[in-house]
Amino acid sequence: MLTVETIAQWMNGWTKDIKANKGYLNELDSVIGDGDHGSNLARGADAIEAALLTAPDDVPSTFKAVAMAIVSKVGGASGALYGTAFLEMYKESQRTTDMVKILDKAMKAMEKRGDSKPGEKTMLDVWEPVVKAAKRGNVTPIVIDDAVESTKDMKATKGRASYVGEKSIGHLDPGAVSSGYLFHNLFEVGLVG
Amino acid sequence: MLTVETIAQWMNGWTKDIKANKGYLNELDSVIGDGDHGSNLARGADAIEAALLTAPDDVPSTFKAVAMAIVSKVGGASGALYGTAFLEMYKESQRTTDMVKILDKAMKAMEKRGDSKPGEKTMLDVWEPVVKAAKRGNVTPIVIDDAVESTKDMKATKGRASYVGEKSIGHLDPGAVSSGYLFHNLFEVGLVG
Amino acid sequence: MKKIMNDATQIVTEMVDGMALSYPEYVKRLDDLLVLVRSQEESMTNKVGLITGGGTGHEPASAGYIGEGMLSAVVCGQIFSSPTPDQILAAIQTADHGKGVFMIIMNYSGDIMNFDMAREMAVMDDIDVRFIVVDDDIAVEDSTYTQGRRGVAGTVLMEKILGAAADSGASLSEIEALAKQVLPNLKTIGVALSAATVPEVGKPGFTLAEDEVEYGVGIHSEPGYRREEMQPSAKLAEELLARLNDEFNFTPEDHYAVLVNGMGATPLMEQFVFMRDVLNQLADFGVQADFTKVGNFMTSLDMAGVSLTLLKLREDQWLKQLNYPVNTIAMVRK
Amino acid sequence: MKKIMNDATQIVTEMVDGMALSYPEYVKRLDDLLVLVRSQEESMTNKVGLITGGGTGHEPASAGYIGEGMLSAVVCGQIFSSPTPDQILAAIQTADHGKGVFMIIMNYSGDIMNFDMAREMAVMDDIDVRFIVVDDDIAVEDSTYTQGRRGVAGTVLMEKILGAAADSGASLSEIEALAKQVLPNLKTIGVALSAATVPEVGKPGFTLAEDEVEYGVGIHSEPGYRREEMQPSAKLAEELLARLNDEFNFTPEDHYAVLVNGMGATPLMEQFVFMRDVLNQLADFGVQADFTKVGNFMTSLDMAGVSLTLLKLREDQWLKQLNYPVNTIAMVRK
Ligand SMILES: Nc1ncnc2c1ncn2[C@@H]1O[C@H](COP(=O)(O)OP(=O)(O)O)[C@@H](O)[C@H]1O
Ligand SMILES: Nc1ncnc2c1ncn2[C@@H]1O[C@H](COP(=O)(O)OP(=O)(O)O)[C@@H](O)[C@H]1O
Ligand SMILES: [Mg+2]
Ligand SMILES: [Mg+2]
Ligand SMILES: [Mg+2]
Ligand SMILES: [Mg+2]
Repeated sequence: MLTVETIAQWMNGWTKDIKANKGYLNELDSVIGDGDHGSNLARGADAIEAALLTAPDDVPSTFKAVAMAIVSKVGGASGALYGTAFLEMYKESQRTTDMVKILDKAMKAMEKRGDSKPGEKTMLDVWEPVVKAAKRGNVTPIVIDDAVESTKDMKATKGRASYVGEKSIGHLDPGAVSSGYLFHNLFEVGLVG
Repeated sequence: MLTVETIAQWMNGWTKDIKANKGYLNELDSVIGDGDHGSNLARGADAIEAALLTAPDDVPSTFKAVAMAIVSKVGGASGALYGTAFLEMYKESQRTTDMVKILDKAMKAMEKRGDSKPGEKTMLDVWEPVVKAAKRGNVTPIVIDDAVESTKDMKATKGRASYVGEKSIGHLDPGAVSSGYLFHNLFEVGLVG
Repeated sequence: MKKIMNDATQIVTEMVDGMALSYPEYVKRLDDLLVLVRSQEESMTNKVGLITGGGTGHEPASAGYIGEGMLSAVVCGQIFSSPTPDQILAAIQTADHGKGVFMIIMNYSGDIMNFDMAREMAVMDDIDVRFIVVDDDIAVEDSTYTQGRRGVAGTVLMEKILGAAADSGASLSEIEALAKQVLPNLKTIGVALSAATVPEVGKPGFTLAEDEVEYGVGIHSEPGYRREEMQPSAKLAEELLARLNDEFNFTPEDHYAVLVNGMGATPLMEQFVFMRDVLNQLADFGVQADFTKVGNFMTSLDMAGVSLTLLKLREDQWLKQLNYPVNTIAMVRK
Repeated sequence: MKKIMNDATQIVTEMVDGMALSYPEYVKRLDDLLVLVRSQEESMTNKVGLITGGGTGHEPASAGYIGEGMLSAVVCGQIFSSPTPDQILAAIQTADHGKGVFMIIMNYSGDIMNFDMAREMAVMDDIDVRFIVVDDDIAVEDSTYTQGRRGVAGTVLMEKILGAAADSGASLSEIEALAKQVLPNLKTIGVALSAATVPEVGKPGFTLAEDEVEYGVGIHSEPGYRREEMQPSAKLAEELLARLNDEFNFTPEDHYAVLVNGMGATPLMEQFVFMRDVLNQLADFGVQADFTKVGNFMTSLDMAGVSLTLLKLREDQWLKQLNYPVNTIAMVRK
């Protein structure tokens, strides 16, 4: 159930994964981008943890606290995208407690922010199949991993990775990997399935 | 005898030695100075050779042509010092054809220009013993070589080499070496002995 | 990696403080933010605010161009990393003097998204915000299959022109129109002799052999279009001008502004030698260089190399704006 | 060695041409000489001429400081090599507008001798020539057993002050007296992270390990006084300020001009971090920094490192002269 606690659990799992894999995310980004995706998110992870220490009152303000932590600390493309996603979750959670609906709205906001759609080798290539699966109620770790893996063979046409063009083929998208962590943790706390 | 031809012979020998040892002079200078003594003099050598192609009328104007070539092409400490020496030879050769007297005057002008005296690990440590020997009529290649060698154990207190202080001990002074070439060639054309 | 710093994670904050401490007559830091704003507030009264920002590591860009006749405020991100929207919003708020704010954004997806978020927030504050996305780097193919061309050193000329217009009292719409007019005439191409080392990363973004150069490299060590043996300066100039000619199609009597930009570690001596070759070759094309500048304007940390920017002067006004009085840390003109 | 150039033996000539081509409003080349002179001739009428020169490789010094309120002409030697007397004489002749010429010489034996020869020649032309020998580098022991201290980045502040005085109509004797007053209050000390590579030599003047710095290095890769492990910026500042304090004996309420000078390959970002540490530490001494500048003023080709110059402002007039309007390629102030 969507509560202040489950969100906090979800987030703490995600930030732990980000911090444990900071170097790996940087490495992935240095192959097709500018090598800072892990550092960017690690700054955000610290900020999210700090923000959740003083537990917010309700679900929307929990999303808002996370969004603000990301918006003010991450920077880069991923800061804007994840920030936009959580700001949208904040807004939508005032209307519904249906996590799938909330995720769907968040994804749409990200697409608009990034002026992009699935297939461009970005984090959206994880969001789209996972949200689709969530609608059908069949999210599994394998669905998530497959989505992450699917970015490997794509050619980047958005973000910094688009500068390397063809050369981006054969490498995972760093944002897809960090979104993979996000959904694995969401699955583990039972908010999607 | 001091003639346009003997001076030209002397100079051509000197410039040949300089150009053949450009790298060596640079190396010597890079140990205790700034590594350009060979390059500086090589520029002058080319200019001297060019100036002497159109043979000057008389001895003074030969010295003047050499002086001007040095003054306008060498630069650095050695340009000023050798330039001063040949300018003085130009002046003095209007009064006398005695090469020893001419050298003595040139040396004094250099001491004044450099505000230095023998013993400071400079080219003057070659000029002084050689001019002294010339006065007595006993210049030999050995006298010249000994003078050059004598700079090895000296500590530099003038010129760039003075910045390295104690560390200059154990290395030949590049200006002393190039003055050694000057006197070897002067001896060979028979202008001193 | 050997760098003069205390802590790689604090280098941007300490640099911002260093700028404010060294040049209080030009810039001051906004609270605890990584935002530098113009000290001479009176000079902004009744004028459109002009802001820019992005990752740092390009000094003197962009904070070095804050001052009368140029920028109102600059948002400093982490090194090579877009700043966050809350900081951009603060810059917008401080730059607004009732006439709205114009944002000069360099074309990187992170910057675009973060400036866009900030703009949305500012609109809620009833601040009129417009922007231009500078994409002068012709090294990257401009197609729908990429993020488009990058913003590089030409941005400085854009800032100069718009700064002059803002200072002369142009409205927000006029500035927007001017920016759109100038943009397609502004092109840059660079060549790298070595890559930059980001302090937190600790090693260069790529490695070139002792006798190699790479054409078309970006200002964040993005890969270029060709790597080859090092060439004499005149040949480098020829290659870069050939690429620019593909874009402009030089015609005798064309008028251009020419900017040679050092990437950070390349001495001015080499930049001047390169500019000599560029100007001689432009003269061979019969092209007029009416405005020429050489120096480190938009660097990439300790990268070695240069970029060459041409701005085709379609309007006489643009030359006047380039020469318009300016008073900033890195650019002063009476 | 990888450098943007065509021919190592022509690099100085090509640079001089590059400067004259890029900035005709500031400088023009004198005939076939390696002498750059002020373009705005009217601005020199009835004023004492101010010239300097020396080896090149220190750009923007010194030709970047030619212009109203600063230098009249600059003689460019080969890289790190004193110019020749005939060229210096030409600079003197062109800088003389009937009020005599003042030469700012940096303390290197080659420079002193060549400027001295030129002065002797000028005297034969009935030009009144005086000079100061700047020796601000405190790294070298000042004793009768050495050539004395070297002239380094402090020279730029000397040029700024004397330039202001000359522009204000000071006589040759007044300028000479001013230079002599300023000199003992001007001190510099540097630290190198890597040495410069002279193009014709092709390899660095010395080599430092990846974790080493050398204190007190000159601007021609002359050795310094100590080599040690790389330190954080604040520690480097502490070391250099300690040396300067030995000379000045800082007292609360002392007033200083502070110049942080990049050696060529050190990014502005690092220079600003360093200046922040310097200013914070000077504040701890209770010392006032009334004039502060950060940037590449007197470089050493592609050397990495910084120098720190302090000028004790004994006279209010000096601060006014530092802030006096100036219009040159590398320094402009309204
Ligand atoms: N326009 C975009 N739309 C969607 N995702 C994007 C876009 N641009 C970048 N991304 C995502 O952001 C990730 C890079 O984030 P990060 O490295 O933190 O930012 P930056 O690219 O600014 O350095 C990419 O791997 C990709 O997943
Ligand atoms: N003050 C001086 N008096 C006499 N000789 C000097 C003096 N200074 C330098 N020299 C001589 O000049 C030589 C260096 O010449 P060079 O390398 O061409 O000039 P620079 O030192 O300007 O680079 C020294 O080896 C020394 O013999
Ligand atoms: Mg990145
Ligand atoms: Mg030398
Ligand atoms: Mg980034
Ligand atoms: Mg020399």
